Amino acid sequence: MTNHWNDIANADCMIAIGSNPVENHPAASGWITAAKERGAKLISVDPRFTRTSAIADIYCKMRSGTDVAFIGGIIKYVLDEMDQYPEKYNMVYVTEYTNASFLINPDFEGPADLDGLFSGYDPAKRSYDKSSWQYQSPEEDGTPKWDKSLKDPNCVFQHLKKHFARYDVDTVCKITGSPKDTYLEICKTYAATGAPGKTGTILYAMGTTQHTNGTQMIRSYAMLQLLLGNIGVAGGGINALRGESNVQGSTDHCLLCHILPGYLKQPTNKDETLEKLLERVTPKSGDPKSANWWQHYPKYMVSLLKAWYGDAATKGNEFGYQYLPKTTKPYNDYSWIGLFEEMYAGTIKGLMCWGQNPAVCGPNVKMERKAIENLDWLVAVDLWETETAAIWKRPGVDPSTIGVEVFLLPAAASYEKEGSITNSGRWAQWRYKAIEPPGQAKEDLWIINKLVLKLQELYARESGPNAEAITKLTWDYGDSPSADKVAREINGYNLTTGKLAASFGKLKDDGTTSSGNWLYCASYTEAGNMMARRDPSPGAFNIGLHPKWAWCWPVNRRIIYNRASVDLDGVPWDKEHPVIWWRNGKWDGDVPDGGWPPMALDPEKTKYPFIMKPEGHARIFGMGRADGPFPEHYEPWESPVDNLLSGTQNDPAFKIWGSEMDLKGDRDRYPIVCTTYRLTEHWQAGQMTRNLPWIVELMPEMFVELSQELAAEKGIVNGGRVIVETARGKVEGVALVTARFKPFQINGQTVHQVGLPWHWGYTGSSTGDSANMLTPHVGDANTMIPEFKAFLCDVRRA
Amino acid sequence: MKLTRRQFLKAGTAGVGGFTVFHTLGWRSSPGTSHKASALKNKISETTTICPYDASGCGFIAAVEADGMLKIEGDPDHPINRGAACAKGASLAQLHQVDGKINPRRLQNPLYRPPGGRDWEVLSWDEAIDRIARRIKDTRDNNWTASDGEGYVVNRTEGIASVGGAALDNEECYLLVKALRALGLVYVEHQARI
Amino acid sequence: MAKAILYDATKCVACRGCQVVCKQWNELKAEFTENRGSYENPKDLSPETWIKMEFREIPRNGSVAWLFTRRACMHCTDAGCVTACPTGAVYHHDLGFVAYDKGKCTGCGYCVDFCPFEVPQLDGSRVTGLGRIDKCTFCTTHGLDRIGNGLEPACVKTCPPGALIYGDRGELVAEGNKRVAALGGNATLYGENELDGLHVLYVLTDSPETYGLPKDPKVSAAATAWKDIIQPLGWAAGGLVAGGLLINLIVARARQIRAEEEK
Amino acid sequence: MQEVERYKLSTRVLHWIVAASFLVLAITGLFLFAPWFSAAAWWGWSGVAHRVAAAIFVLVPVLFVLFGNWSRSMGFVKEAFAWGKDDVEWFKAAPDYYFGGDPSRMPPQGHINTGQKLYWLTVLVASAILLATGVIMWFFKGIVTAEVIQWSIFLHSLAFIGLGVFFLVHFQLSALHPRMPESLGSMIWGKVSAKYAQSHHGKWYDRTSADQEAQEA
Repeated sequence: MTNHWNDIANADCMIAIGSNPVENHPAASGWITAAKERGAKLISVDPRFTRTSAIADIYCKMRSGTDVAFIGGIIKYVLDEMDQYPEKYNMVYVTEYTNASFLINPDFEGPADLDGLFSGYDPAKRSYDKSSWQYQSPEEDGTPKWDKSLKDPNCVFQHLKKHFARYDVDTVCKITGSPKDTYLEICKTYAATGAPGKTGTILYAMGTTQHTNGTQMIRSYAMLQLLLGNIGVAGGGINALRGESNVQGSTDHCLLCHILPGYLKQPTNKDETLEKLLERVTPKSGDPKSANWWQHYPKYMVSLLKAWYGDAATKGNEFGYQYLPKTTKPYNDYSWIGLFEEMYAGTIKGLMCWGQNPAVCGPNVKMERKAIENLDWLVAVDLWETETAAIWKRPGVDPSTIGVEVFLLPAAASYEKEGSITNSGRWAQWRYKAIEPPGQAKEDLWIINKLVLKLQELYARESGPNAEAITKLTWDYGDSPSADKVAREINGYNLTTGKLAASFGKLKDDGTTSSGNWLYCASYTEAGNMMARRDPSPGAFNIGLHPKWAWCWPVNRRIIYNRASVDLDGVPWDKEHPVIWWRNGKWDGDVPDGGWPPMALDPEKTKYPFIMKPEGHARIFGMGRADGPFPEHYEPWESPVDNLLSGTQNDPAFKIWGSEMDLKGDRDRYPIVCTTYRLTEHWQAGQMTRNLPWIVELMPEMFVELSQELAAEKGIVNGGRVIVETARGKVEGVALVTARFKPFQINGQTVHQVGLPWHWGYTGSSTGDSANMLTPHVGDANTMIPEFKAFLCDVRRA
Repeated sequence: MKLTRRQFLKAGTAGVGGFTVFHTLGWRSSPGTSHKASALKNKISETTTICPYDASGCGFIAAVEADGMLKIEGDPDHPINRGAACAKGASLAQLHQVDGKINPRRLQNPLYRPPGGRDWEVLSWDEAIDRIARRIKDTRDNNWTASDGEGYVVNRTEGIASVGGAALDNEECYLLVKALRALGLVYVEHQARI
Repeated sequence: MAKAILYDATKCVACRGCQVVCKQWNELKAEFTENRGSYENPKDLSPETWIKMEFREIPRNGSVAWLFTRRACMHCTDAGCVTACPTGAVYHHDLGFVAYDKGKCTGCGYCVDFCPFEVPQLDGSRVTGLGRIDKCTFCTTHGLDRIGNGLEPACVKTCPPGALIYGDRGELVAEGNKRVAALGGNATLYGENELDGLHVLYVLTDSPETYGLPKDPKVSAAATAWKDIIQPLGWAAGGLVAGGLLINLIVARARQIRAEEEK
Repeated sequence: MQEVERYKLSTRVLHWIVAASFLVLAITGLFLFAPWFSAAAWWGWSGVAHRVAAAIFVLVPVLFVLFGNWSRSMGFVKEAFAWGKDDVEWFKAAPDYYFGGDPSRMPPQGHINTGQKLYWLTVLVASAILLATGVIMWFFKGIVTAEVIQWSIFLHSLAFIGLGVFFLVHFQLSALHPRMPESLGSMIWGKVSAKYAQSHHGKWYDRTSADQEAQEA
């Protein structure tokens, strides 16, 4: 989230799209109610009428996977209005804070010219040469080439208009299946937040990310928000409502193939030396007004290496850089889908699962279960006997034929240990141990520590390849590590004074500071554990920042990009809900995104507000993406219809894998759209709820939701049993026939959609079929996040 | 005495206004150090915690009695949930305890299933750690890539993968990533991808 | 001063935190349930389930509306259960709501029979009549008394969207009427006058029947008859006859003795 | 002293079974009238006792009727409905008599006197009501409407009051009253003295002694 939960209350309008906050974040959704009490409108966009829709002011159905078309139509509506009524919009914001005015390489062409593709596409590689997607070279003084009147045909704004000109309301509704009048009402309602001082927020989640073009969907949200001046302001932002208690923290600490703690890049084979790596990844800007925050990259990287290798990390040995593994393949090949493809192929021999249950949660689990079966050994650390650990017990297999050796280690639950977790709003909060774990169960911290100590012992005794990477690793946590000590290490130290580092601004690239994660630098200072603070006062301007409650990254900034919340004089666009305010020569309010003075007041010292981009401006034109600088509507990999907008049916840049279990269904055999989702009552792969009697009572069984129309067609009765089948597999569940699902009219064709919760599996108190038996093994072109949300199925009575 | 021992789960600060927006509420400030505060009776421990389900970050208070009885309710001082709890949050105590006893589904010992085995065997921690460390070392060393096909030094193993972390604390995630990268793992993934 | 709960159906999102937190606070067990083609479960209230959320789909404005309703004890002023309860086990708490003292319960089940909302449920054998009867006590169960300790009921505290408010009934009636007026249309405040005033008030967007609530609930005359006729009549008749018999015995004996003496 | 058989063994057995079950029913039912007894309800076990006793109270007489002497059983039932002029006389004389007045003014009575007949009638009618409403309350919950259950509860209670009150009278007159010294014994041993029979149930005594004489002759 660019903003945070409490801040939703400041919004004038909220769109929940690709998310179902009321069901999946029920308690924090109280802030949606709070906004509604102030008169804010809630818009729910979902293929299925949910509990969020139930309290929404406007509900609009939308076929799964058509977000780019849906938002593209709103963007077109806004752009058209900007022509006619620019006074209704914050044109200063668009011109000064975004790259709308930047001039693009004249060679650039887009889908309007190239039948759905951008210039530079290589169909054989399914990838783009992005050289035409660049800004024109800057002026000599470093100032970008731009046209602040937004009229130059090569400027981003004009490209944008051309791009979205095709997304008229009729076309959009033919693609999405939304009712036109409702859709227009949404355009009108949400566009109203473009007025200076009005704010709208977009709340999204896995309904957006889990598509082959999910990243572009999110970009369409971000672009809409930038056009409406809704980023950086209170009650605005684009807010990813994250699904696990610490998925934000685990992402920040980068338990991901492509990054190291603090979103530093995982080195590739060509980053042969630390210097080469830093050269590649540290962005440069010739523009004196650009803060270009990532220029500090070397400080963060060296401090990380110092935290990991301590005294063994010296200038002479590149601070231990060579101890780190390097990758060869494109990074996405190491990500989830690629990982399981390799496991299926037999490359991966051993797997450790830390509170994760791939046999239920992975895409195409029929294939991924088979892959797990191929392992030599598996270590599962969990509270429960997960489906993954019990892979050899799964229905239809003979345990004696399954060779994988399994270690199942009992872990402590959240309140049986101490430590911090980071919520969706980036608040890192400390929690305490309330009770001893049952029996021999132990904290994961204890388990990791024991394992590493044992491995250090083994490598010290027996050595092995790159053994020093292990033996030299700073590992001084004793027999039973304290979370407190680790939290200090994450924050980092000034190694000269031995004091905790005050903030990442103090980190250095010369080896005199350490920080396990620069983003968390300032979370634990000499003043104490900031994450454990419990002062609930709302803080400056009474907009619910709660600056003294726990701690949030970066540097306790509660709303990021907040320097875009003020005009060029430092005065808030919305004086009722100011985030920061330049008064008496300083910023009041939230921790500003850099303390430089406002742009109009001190042109010498000022910096652009979007400090994380080398150009200092938010990117409406995003040249970093794999599949185009603008979002373009493509159909899901499996779709019941042809792409109405172009001859390019699918996102052209996502990777298609080729194992014999990576099957694709065709629309003749599988004509119905299928989607998966979560319930209020259950959580993720289900072990954490399917073993709690009170929860099982509420939602005892796997079910399938379908429309009354489809049920009538197929002779399915409410409460009966139904089978859903895709090219990959089939599942059975209770039929929940509901008026909350309605067939879509897609370009004159009736398209049905069904939905299933994905919480069930074959172990635990409540068992049932896993919806992921159905899902395909393809993922997003940029992130490789799997397509869980739109695929094709058929439905019949069991 | 049962009557008073219930007081730990404090009344909502919001009162009749219920879920009033902070603009009108006027938060009372509480001391910054009150995290482990106010055991009302010596038989009670009272601890603040954060919900382990979705990423709202709701605050809870866990209260344990001398006989081990556990109850967990929303923390009324917490700015996000203000004492509230959804069905999952309200069930938190059952992660540990069902009807006053340890949840029978909880794992309480390291378990081992040999290749082809039909059942779990109980292991001691020492045995489990020894054996797992041995598997990791053997697999790592036997599947070591010192340099890749393009001639670059890469020092990695593709023989081992690790998944998971969103259910762990930050400190655990950090130690885990530190250990995994030191071991040379490149197949490191977790819930954030899916 | 009477207290009450205001339930605002326009805010409720049916997260069912109330259902679970009620079980935690009152130490109630989970029930075995099945999916019956609905999100709703358990099937009905029981001694182990004192509150449950009901889900209803109705057509509205060409689309659908998903209505959520709280089903639990209404804490009536004119309460069939209190009237019918022969032993006073079910009684009106000083704060107006209907509390329940399990120690006085004989298990007769009249509260089950006389509740116009069919709230108390007997869970047990129909043949023996043995089993438990239980219902919402407004969190005043002995040993688990929140109200007496100055806390709000567990369900109110847990409600994330603030669809439940606890407070003085008079104030809540005013608040409810304000909300209903703001909603307009068919919006109703249920419970202001029903059964002389319920201590659970409902802000509804539509008629009570749409939400499955009886339009004009009444306590059966039979309940009143029991308390007002049967019990007094029983004691009067019993007392009179017993008294008469005693006098008869004394007189008869005295006269008989005299007669014998005379003989 | 000469004795007359007043009650056959089977009659006495039936009486005491019914009496015992009635006592259980009455006491367990009485808890509902006496809140301070509620603890004695034993968390509903009193309800079980009530049901068991009810079954005995109903089934045992039915079995007696079914497997016993049909005409004799019907004779008992008919007795309750056989009313005549003597009964009016009895009502006139009874108050004084039962308060210890001159016994000679009592008209002669049959096997059971008018008062006993009235009680017997009450037993039959009230039992029928109790039976019907009891069955509804026990077995028909959820089948009939709540109203029917509710009014069944009312009638059941009403019938109990009638029967219970009369039972007190019955108890006093048969067990405590100085005028009825042999009444209790007769239901235990089955016999009364001829003198007692003559004075209390003259018509019956005359008829039975006439029968006896006829047999002897």
